[in-house]
Amino acid sequence: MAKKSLKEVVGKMTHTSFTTVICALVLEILFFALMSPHFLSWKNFLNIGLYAAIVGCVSCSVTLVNISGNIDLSVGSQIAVVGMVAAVVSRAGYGWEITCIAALIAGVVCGAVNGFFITVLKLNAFITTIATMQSLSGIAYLISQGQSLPISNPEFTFIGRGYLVGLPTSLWIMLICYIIFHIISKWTVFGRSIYMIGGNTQASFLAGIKVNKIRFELYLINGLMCGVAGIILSAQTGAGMPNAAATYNMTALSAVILGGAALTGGKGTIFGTFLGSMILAMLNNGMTLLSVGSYWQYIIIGLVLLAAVSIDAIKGGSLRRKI
Amino acid sequence: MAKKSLKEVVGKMTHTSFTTVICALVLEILFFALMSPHFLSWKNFLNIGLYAAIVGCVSCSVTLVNISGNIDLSVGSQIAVVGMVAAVVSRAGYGWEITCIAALIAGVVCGAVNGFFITVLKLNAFITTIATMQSLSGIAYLISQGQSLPISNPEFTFIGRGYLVGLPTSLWIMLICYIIFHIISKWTVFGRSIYMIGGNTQASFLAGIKVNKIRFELYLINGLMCGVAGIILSAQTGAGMPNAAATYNMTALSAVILGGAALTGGKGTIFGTFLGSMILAMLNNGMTLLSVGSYWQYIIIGLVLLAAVSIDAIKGGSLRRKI
Amino acid sequence: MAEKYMKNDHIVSDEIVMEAKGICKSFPGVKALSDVDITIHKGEVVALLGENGAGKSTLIKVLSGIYKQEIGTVAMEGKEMNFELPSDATNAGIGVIHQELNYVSTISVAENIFMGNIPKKYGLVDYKTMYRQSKEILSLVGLTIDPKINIGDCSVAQKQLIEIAKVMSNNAKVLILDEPTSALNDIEVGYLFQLIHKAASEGVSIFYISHKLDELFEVADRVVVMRDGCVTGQIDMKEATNDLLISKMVGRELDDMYPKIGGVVGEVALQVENLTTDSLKSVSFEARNGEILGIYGLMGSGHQAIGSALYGQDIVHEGKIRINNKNLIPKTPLDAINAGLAYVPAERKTEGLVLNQSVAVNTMAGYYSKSHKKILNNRLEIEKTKKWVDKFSIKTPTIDTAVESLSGGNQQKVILSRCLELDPDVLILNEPTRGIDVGAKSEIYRILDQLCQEGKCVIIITSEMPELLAMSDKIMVMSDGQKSGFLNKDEATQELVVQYAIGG
Amino acid sequence: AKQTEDEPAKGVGQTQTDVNAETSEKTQTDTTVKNEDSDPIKVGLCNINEKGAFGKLVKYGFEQACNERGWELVYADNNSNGQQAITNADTMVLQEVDFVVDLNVDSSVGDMVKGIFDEAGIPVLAVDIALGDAPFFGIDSEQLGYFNGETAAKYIQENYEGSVDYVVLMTQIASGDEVQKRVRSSIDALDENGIKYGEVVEIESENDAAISQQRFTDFLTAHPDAESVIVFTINENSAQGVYAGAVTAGREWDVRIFSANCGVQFVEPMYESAGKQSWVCTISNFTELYGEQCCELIEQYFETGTIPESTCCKFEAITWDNISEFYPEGNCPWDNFE
Ligand SMILES: Nc1ncnc2c1ncn2[C@@H]1O[C@H](COP(=O)(O)OP(=O)(O)OP(=O)(O)O)[C@@H](O)[C@H]1O
Ligand SMILES: Nc1ncnc2c1ncn2[C@@H]1O[C@H](COP(=O)(O)OP(=O)(O)OP(=O)(O)O)[C@@H](O)[C@H]1O
Ligand SMILES: [Mg+2]
Ligand SMILES: [Mg+2]
Repeated sequence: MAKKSLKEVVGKMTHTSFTTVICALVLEILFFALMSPHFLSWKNFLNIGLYAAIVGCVSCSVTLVNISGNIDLSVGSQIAVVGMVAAVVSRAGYGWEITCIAALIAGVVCGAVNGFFITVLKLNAFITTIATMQSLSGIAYLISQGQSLPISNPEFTFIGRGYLVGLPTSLWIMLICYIIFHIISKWTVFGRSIYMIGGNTQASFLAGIKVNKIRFELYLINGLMCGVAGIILSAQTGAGMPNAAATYNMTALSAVILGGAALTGGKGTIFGTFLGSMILAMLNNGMTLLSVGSYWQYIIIGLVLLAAVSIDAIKGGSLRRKI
Repeated sequence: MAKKSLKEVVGKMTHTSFTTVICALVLEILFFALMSPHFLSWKNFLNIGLYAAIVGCVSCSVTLVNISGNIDLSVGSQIAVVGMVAAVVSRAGYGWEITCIAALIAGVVCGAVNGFFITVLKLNAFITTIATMQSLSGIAYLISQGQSLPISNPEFTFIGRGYLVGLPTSLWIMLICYIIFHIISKWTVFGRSIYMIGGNTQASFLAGIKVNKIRFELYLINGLMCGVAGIILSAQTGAGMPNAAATYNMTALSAVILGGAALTGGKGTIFGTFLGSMILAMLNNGMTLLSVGSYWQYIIIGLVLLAAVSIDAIKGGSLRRKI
Repeated sequence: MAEKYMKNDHIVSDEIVMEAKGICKSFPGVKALSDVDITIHKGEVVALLGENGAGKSTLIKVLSGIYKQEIGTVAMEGKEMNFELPSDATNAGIGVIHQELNYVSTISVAENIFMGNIPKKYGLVDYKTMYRQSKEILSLVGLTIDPKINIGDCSVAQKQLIEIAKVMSNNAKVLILDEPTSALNDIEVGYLFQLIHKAASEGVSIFYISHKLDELFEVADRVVVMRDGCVTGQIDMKEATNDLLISKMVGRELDDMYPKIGGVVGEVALQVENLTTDSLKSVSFEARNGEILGIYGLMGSGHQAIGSALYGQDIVHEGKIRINNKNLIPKTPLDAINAGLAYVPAERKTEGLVLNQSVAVNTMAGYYSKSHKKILNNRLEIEKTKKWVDKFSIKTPTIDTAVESLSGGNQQKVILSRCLELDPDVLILNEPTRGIDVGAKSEIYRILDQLCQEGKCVIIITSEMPELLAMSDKIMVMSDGQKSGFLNKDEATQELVVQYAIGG
Repeated sequence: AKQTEDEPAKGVGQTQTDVNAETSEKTQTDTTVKNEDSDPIKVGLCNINEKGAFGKLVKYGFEQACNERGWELVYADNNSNGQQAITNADTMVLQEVDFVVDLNVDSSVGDMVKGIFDEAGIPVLAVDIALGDAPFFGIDSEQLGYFNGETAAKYIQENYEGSVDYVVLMTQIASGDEVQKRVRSSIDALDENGIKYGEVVEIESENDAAISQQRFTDFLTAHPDAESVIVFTINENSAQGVYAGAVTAGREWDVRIFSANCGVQFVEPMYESAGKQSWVCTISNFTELYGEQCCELIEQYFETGTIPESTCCKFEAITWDNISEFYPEGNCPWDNFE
């Protein structure tokens, strides 16, 4: 692409409303850097990246699902199922490759279930994924009979805890996912079609876009990314835990919203989501460094989310809008 | 109203698609009656009613919120806050009246917060209530530093488990709520306006309906009903528990969906929601009688929800629809 | 009138390009098409004419693979077609502009043009080519906008033109245009007709649907008239007259399209002084009882903003509004209603009606708001709704029928009923007959005239010149957010109005 | 996400007892003792939840014990939800059980649950969390914490010459103050054994390994100098997280973990590493034996009409030295689950 002047770039940013989230990020960094001497260290940066990876990976595909005008509230449960499958397979003595493949397949199967109901039976995505959220969570418990299952294969746990070329493996995975999804969303016909479907499903259908196929594929991809996230989670903690992933739903969705995607579809960027997930990860990390109690963390995360969307809304003239 | 022939009534029912949910209810009752000798007893019927009361009360107002085309994902957290407030006030030695009033005020305040962001700043309801869900839940924990607070005032706990004229007080409260909300939705201009706003906000606004006011009031009412539910919950359990209410979000929403309301607004009935909440309450009760473990319950509730909406969708020709 | 368009002088060959036989299609409760036969020749422009709900849109949706006919065949160049998806029809060389605009407001103009057909290079989107080609395509319809901007920032007319450009550029063998001009002004319509003539002379066959009869004389070679899902007649355009078309279409003679008796001019009902909003600059005018004031303007001239500003939709920065000698700046539609205003919005489906609610509910919506009643009154509701259904002969099975299943004209009458139930002093109608068939149109004009006779103040905001000239007692012309001209009925001519409208 | 998980807690105001000691005998108000010749005895079990190893082991233990005795087990899952606990109590009454064992969700709802059973005249045994004035069986958090502290003190004396940099307590506030004694009273033991330590830091685990891991890693980042950190965790989940966090930070050996509860999460890696891991000890209360121990109490009730007011379950510090004695490889209770 041609070179762009700073003004153009900033203009584009303002337009796509990254400003709010970038300001928030900068303020956040300044605040925590002032409050904690450990915040601005390389080591801590790696920590943030390490733990951002799980939500980071899944928020990539959640962004696309949201851009397409759909939603997936079952990612937490999918991650739990994947983690349990990984644990069971690994404990059965299979190597890390088979474990990963099995986990990814489990993720894709979960995604296919959602996709089936949403694109074949044309159920409302919200309702479908509320239902699968419950069912899949039950299945995760069922797989292990409620137990947490330790995974001891060091090659597998390396995915979560190991380092490659100076960076944690899981951070690499997250970065690669963001890059891939950025390319998908900006530079592929598939990606552009997602925006079109989200913006106007009927028009896209009439223009010959295979709406159902793309939606189904999006749920498969989302399942796959839950697979990746589930692998990282169980590799990091060294166990498959049926109840560990419950919060990821909301965190991934919050990252996407902070990143400026419209839940009504047609709008959103992977880069925005990346910024959103960084805000949340740093918030988590900074508050722990400052020993902020966990209730306060809930309150603050909610407030940050509200503040970010409120600022965007007020900038967009919401106060003057009559309805 | 004029008398209606059976055919008309049934026709109307079929139209508003109560058939699926009524069939489901009948099948469910038959199944559990066959499987457990205890199911079809008066005492068990009362147990079901007791259990259903909390979700029942809050699902009334959630139905209206959904009909208006909005959503509230924070009811669980609101109920938790209300329960904690009730506990704190009761433990400070105030009588049941003051406790109830304080609890209801707490609920209305929670509702007002949601209403403010949604109708004044015009934020997306989904995003707002995701955020307040987290913040309010944090606040519920903060009130007691995370602890549960027992309530010993017998007049207060009477609301939960006492009997009035042969029925449990909380069952009475639920029935009255259903009747009031049925009347609101069918017989008042306010109720009519809710359907219109949900059907087409812009057109309703242009027809002179005070869209924002009604939406705001709906969140207040929803907060109030969270207050009622929170009172019943803490009176039934004899405690304010910051973490007890997490599941009510999904259960209330599931009841509304089973009852045939469209999350996109404009469609739904209080009677449908009543049936939906009965299905869920009986499911819970029946499965407990059959000693079904909680994760099977998750799986089954998810499947019932999927089955119900799938049947409705297939009847509506979803399989033939192209997008 | 004819001089504003290019002459219809292309040659039609005998070669049949598309042929549909015995098409039947029903929706629950409606037989939308029964046994329809239609053919089109190479280079021919066939107009489809019919009342609202006659089945025109349904027919073209069958032809373009959106609906599947229950019985009947569609053949192209002698080969039977079996379209499963709209894209099958596109691939077979059928290009469609639908009645409802089909664009994605959140993406660029270029991507909208290339939707479903994005150019690729090395497997990735080739933005450069896309933007370059978009510019060329846009220039076809005289648009010079930047293809990178979001289409959501374009006006309705621009969107319509973009859609036309997009379909025209696809080298289709058969073009179908379903009411493409309902949002266009005369100049833009001129562009469109040039394009149609050019395409036809290059051998493209065109189905053209419009409720504006005068247009048909400009473009069509042949008119196929439909009524109640059947083809009721085919007329060669050379032999057609206005009256013939109308009588074929509505099944009876329509003696007077624009019944205009007029009322006794009375008091000033509405006085506007220096009204300034985001899109209006210090506009002043007055409207009297017993009179119809017509407001005209080109796209973006602010003529529609007058309606929304008076009705409390827009924020008024400055100015005075007097309704029946009471000063008031309405902040919401309800304020306006309480002050004695009623408003028929331009977009029937998105602004006017709650489609899934019944005729009665829609009719009574304003009444309850204005009367501050809290409890519904079933008996009153039935009584009042029945009154309007009878008065305007609204065609609906029952008053409990959802308005979505009514035809456009009847829907418009429901909105009118809702407004008149308010017993307003001033009635403002924004595009009162957009997309409505001539029969229904004439009925609405009759209603407006009757209101005028009853001494009401009526304002119509319109972009339809014949309607403006025939119905208005006074005409205000807008340009660039300002009043650019004010004419009495007797001095108004089309030329003069256009001259004011383009700012002259 | 924050639930009172598989966390046994002893209610406020319980008198402390020694291991397996039976202090004052308590006579139940209702002395109708089941006639064993007629229908089989029906024992109701309201389990805390089945979302963790704890609940599964409890259920498993009761199934075994009741089977052996030919008793009918009526089972319900409280699902960590106060309202469900109440409903389940009602359901137990409906099913006319002869005796109920209730693993309460939260001591604050105990009075209400107990009231329901009292009204129906059904005797109750509370397990791990107090249930009004019902007789109690289970773990004594304070004692457990103290015991864990003593074990750690010994370890510190042997390995760190009696002095460590930090003590971290992984809490789970949602379970109430009483349960927190399971980590907090370990400090008392350290003090009484003359252990020197720097700062004591409490970190909330939210009963989630991933959260514990993240927060503990952040702790290590904030304390780069710490070379000897003793961690007491409230359960296995948080220990799992702390352990993973230490490994991830590359500082496994700056940390030693002493946890509560013993299940597959502790035992397997222990065998895997042949004892060479920084998660050195867990206090097991042998959940799988709860069923047997409770059924013995129930038998005692049916014979005598009384039951001790408080009975402590047995517990043991499991380390590499004794693991094969209590949890032989391949023959642990969970190995018998299908
Ligand atoms: N999707 C649908 N579901 C049910 N009925 C429909 C549907 N689409 C059209 N109809 C009905 O089929 C009939 C034909 O409608 P169609 O839209 O083809 O009319 P039209 O001639 O295009 O009218 P207009 O001039 O108003 O555009 C009408 O009675 C209409 O109500
Ligand atoms: N809310 C607004 N803020 C800023 N500019 C506006 C706003 N609304 C309209 N405009 C601008 O004001 C001008 C007049 O707009 P308006 O929609 O009133 O035109 P119109 O006469 O109705 O034209 P059309 O034929 O497109 O319907 C346009 O240039 C438009 O872009
Ligand atoms: Mg049409
Ligand atoms: Mg306009």
